[in-house]
Amino acid sequence: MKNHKSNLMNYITGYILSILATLAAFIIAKESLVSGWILVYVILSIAILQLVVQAVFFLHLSEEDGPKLNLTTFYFMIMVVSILVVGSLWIMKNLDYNMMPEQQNQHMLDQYNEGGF
Amino acid sequence: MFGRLGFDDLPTELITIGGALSMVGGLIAVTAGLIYFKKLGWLWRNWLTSLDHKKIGVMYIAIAVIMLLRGAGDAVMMRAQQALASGDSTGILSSDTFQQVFSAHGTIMIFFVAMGLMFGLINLVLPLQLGARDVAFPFLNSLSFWLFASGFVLINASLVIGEFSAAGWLAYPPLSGLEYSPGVGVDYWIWALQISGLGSLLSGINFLVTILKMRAPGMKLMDMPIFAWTVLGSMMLVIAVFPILTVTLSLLALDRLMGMNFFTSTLGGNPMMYINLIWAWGHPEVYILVLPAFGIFSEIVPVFSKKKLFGYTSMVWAIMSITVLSFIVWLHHFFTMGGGAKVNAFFGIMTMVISIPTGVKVFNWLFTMFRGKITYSSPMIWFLGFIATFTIGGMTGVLMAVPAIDFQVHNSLFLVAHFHNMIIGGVVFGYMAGLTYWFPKFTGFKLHEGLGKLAAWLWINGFIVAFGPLYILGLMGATRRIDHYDASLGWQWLFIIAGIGVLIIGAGIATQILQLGYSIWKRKELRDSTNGDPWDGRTLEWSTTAPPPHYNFAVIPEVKGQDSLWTSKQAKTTTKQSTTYNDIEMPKNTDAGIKLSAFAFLIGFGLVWHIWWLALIGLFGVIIQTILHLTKDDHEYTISAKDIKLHEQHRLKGTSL
Amino acid sequence: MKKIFLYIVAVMIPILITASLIFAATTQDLAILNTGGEIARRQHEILSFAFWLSMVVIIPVFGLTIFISIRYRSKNKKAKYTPNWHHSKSLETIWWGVPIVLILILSAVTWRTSHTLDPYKPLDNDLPPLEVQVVALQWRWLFLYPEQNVAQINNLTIPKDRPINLTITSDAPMNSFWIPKLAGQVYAMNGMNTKLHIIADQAGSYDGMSANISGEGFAQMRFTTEVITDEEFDNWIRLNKYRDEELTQELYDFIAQPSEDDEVHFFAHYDKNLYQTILNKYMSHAIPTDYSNTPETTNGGHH
Amino acid sequence: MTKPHTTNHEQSLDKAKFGFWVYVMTDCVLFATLFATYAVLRNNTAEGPSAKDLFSLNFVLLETMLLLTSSFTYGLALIFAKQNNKKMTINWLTITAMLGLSFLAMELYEFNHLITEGHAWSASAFLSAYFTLVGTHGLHIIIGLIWIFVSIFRLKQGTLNIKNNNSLTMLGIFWHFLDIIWIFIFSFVYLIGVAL
Repeated sequence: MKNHKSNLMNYITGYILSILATLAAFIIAKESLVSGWILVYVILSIAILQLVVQAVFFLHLSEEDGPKLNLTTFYFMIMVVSILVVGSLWIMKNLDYNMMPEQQNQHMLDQYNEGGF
Repeated sequence: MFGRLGFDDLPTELITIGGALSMVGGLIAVTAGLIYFKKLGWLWRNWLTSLDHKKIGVMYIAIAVIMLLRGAGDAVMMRAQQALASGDSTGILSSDTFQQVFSAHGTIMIFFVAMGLMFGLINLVLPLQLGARDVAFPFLNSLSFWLFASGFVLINASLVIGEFSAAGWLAYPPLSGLEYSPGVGVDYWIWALQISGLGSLLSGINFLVTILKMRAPGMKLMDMPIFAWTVLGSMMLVIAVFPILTVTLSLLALDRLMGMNFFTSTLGGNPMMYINLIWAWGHPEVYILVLPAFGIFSEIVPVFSKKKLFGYTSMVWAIMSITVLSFIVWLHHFFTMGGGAKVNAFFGIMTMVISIPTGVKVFNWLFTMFRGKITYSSPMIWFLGFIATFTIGGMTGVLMAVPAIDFQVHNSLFLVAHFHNMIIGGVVFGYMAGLTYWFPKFTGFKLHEGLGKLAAWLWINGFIVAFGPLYILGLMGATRRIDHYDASLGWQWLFIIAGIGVLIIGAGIATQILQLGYSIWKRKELRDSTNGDPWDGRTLEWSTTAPPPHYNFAVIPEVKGQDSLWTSKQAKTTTKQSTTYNDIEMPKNTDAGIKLSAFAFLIGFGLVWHIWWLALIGLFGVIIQTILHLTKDDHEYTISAKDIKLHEQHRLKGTSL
Repeated sequence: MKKIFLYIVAVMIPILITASLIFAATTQDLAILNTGGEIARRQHEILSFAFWLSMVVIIPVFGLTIFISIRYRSKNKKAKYTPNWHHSKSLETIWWGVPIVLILILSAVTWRTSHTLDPYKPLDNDLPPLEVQVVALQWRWLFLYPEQNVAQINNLTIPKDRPINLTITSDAPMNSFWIPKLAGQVYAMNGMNTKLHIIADQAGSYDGMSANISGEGFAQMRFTTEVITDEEFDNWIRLNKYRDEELTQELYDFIAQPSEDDEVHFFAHYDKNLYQTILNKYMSHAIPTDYSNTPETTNGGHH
Repeated sequence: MTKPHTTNHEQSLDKAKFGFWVYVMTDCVLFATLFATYAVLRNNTAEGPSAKDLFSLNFVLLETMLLLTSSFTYGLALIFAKQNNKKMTINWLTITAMLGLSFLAMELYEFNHLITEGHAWSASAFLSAYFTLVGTHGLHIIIGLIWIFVSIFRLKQGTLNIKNNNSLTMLGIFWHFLDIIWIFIFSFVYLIGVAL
């Protein structure tokens, strides 16, 4: 019985934290509290935070016994996803930057410098 | 009613008519034979609906061999065309047919031959090596196979109805887009790969779980045979990159079917993204194929050198670092697209880094042979051929990893020679060695040695004759995929030599077919007298009889350390006859996989030809069949301990029940 | 005895084939090694360097393979046999270590040459570069000389010793622009500009081609690069300017249609905006549009 | 004879759960590929409207809340399932399904709205990427909903063993996973799309 109760508490905590994170991100974006790349980083950080919250409180990823295979596959997948997304964006930024016809180069250059890629 | 399908979609060129007729004729002949010998029911009950991993493995290999013949036929046509079509001569094929032929050759060889042989071998061997009764999800395994088979049917249907893609094996847009390829060819390509790719993805999940959850008690990860380690690496790659392929193909299909603009050159589409994504899948795919081949050699070399594998730990590290590194090299397939110096250099260097663990493996194999007692059975001949060709391929690979060099040899025949060095020298030689090595395990008799050695020798020499000239042609500035060239270039004699090389490889394949037939005919003489351990093996698969019973092991073996069979043979504690048997639960045969894949085929065929109602029937069929299968609980049956005991007594004596 | 003879023959045949192929290669005009310009020559130097560097590993591998496979055959009773020897720290350090060192060296070379031989990098040269715009068509090459306002199909005529700045695009599926004797290839894509900088230091004519499949006529998509002296180049322009063939937009639209005709055409004039028009055809790609100023769309869609 | 049988059964449940988790991980890669494609193409609007012009944040916030709540209510259903309380399990499952359906309805409304305004998927690369990314998530939601309905039906019918069964646990992983994917769609496509 105790287990069920703590389970319920888990879900409630997770739910509340997720709502807070969602609203925080929403308000930051809606009210334009920050802008540019900072906005991107802030919103994505909140999203990742919420991912962790749900992984812990909803998916109970931290509560595995034995060899932590679920967690290991999860980390492996995070690695793959990061390589794929960061790699693709880096490559495509480079290609775009190198191939834009002249009059657009300046615009791309600005974005390029801002983005830090 | 029938979308864009009509009577004018039947083949018109002499060669394509021949292909279509042989396809249809073969199908009719096989069916008629089965009906005549009243084997249809037997085939259905004992093979097609079977969930036994060993039978599924055999069926994978059967399809792969059929496709190898078709792929090799394509290769002969290509070489014939290029040997003839110089100057005024236009050769034997039209440009369009030639382009379909090389697109089909690449697609078939990678997706249906190499993948088929790989999944076939893994299916046959992996559960036995791990001391398991089956794979983790036997039904899923059957489904994977049937999806693969359904892709196989679809790609062969393109030979009879319509056409195949003429855009190369990876179908770069915008050439593969609607604007430049309005026909059904690219659609066939997309859906054949999509369906069989889904099967590969499911297999990846299945084998990964099998390795991580189904090892015999006592077998730690670091006790696993190296083959199992390479399969682990390979399947990690499968689950990580096949979803990328699924998405990439889907996006191309959406462009073609729904007028989206992902990879079109107008309305903001970006074809470069396709090339980026397809290689993010495509490069790891090469390692998916070659890792199990490394594993096979890591099994063969110790056995035929009668010596423990040198540097097990280093091997494992090498495998895992290759697995991870292969994710961060994909850009080297498009240095020439014009990315910046930094991004090119980064991916180039990462590519070179992979050669370090690969080189380590080569040295470990050589030092396994060092101070051993080497017998040169045909698997070892394949191994020596592998070392020679793969090392050269590795070297040319490192050369091409330098962007400044790649600009000069990319898209040339030098590149073609390089990747055939890797795929034939690495993958094919490995799988052929594996097939020869494990053949007696599943049939109870060995393949004929003399013919086997001859076949290996023909393949190796044929390979050098076929691809040596391509390196030279590449350095001379000959590009790949040309159906015609000027006589003044002086290329023709090299193409002719390359053509002769392909014929020698063809002779090798013929010898292998002869070897198989002859061995079946002489199976009594070639019988494995040891009842399951003909090579004096070291790993668990050799501890059960040949062929193994469908439950593999009557009693699941307890494992202590690496090479457990060898250790127990050395300790002379081979007490196979454990007397306490327990009930065994085995999965029931089911045709659900066939039905699901048949519906998947309808979806594919419907979408290729724009027969929407057919695709819808397929879709509903898939949904309903899935629900029906998943909500049924009754998937297993029990073999009683008594039956097993009876069976075992006969089996161990080598008599049949 | 007969068996040993058979083995020797079996091993000798592939070695002989390889040797004769290598010999055959030396008799041929290997475009990539036998270069006509600085860029291709430097690329060839790197190729040679990397080749010999990799020989440091390749030769021992082949030597070891031959030695071990003969020495430790089971028939040889004199050879040592240690069935359980499976580990040696020092040996494994060597074959992790040596390749790491080699790859470190090669990495340094790769990093440096990726920058020095970046096809986008203008060449260090005091002479003013000649600008040429290249358009891949189905299936021919169009070369535009904006400074001279002349155009050519399937022939690239350039002055010797002067840097050439190529700007490349496509009005066809993706192609790859390649003149093996002068420089490595770069892709030609619609709506995009790729760049290549070349220089030729020997007069002559060099083969050029598309290296990437672009449809049925792709194999015929070849052109000749004529390298002539500066004076010859000026004369060539001056003489041909008298011809009155003009590449109008209509004519361009005609030649942009698929054709496997590989003849050379010269145009004494062309519409100045032609290259830009070709680019614009595909250029909705990534145009930054600022919508925030238009009042009716500021607040988004749903109300 | 019964003892090895139970361990076998537990083992196979464990295998299935892990296998399903691995499948969900592959689905992550699938969405990552779609996200990467969207990120690359999001500015390629072909002179048409961009995210800023099309999306209403309030509308999407409501969608997000619906899905988040359904993820929570699914958790409650799972707790009751573990307590062997069939009725409450069915109730919470039904609520989850209703929330999921409302989410789906809002999404379809939005798609329909965009299309009737002339911003269909064929209009630009950005819209192709948007419809495909969000649509693929919607497709997954549909699969999840079918699964929930089948589960409710089987619970009522009594063919689904409510305690210690895999189907509901795996469905839970799937449903929570879809919520996590949506968080990233909400953040990246909508919030960043509109605010940047």
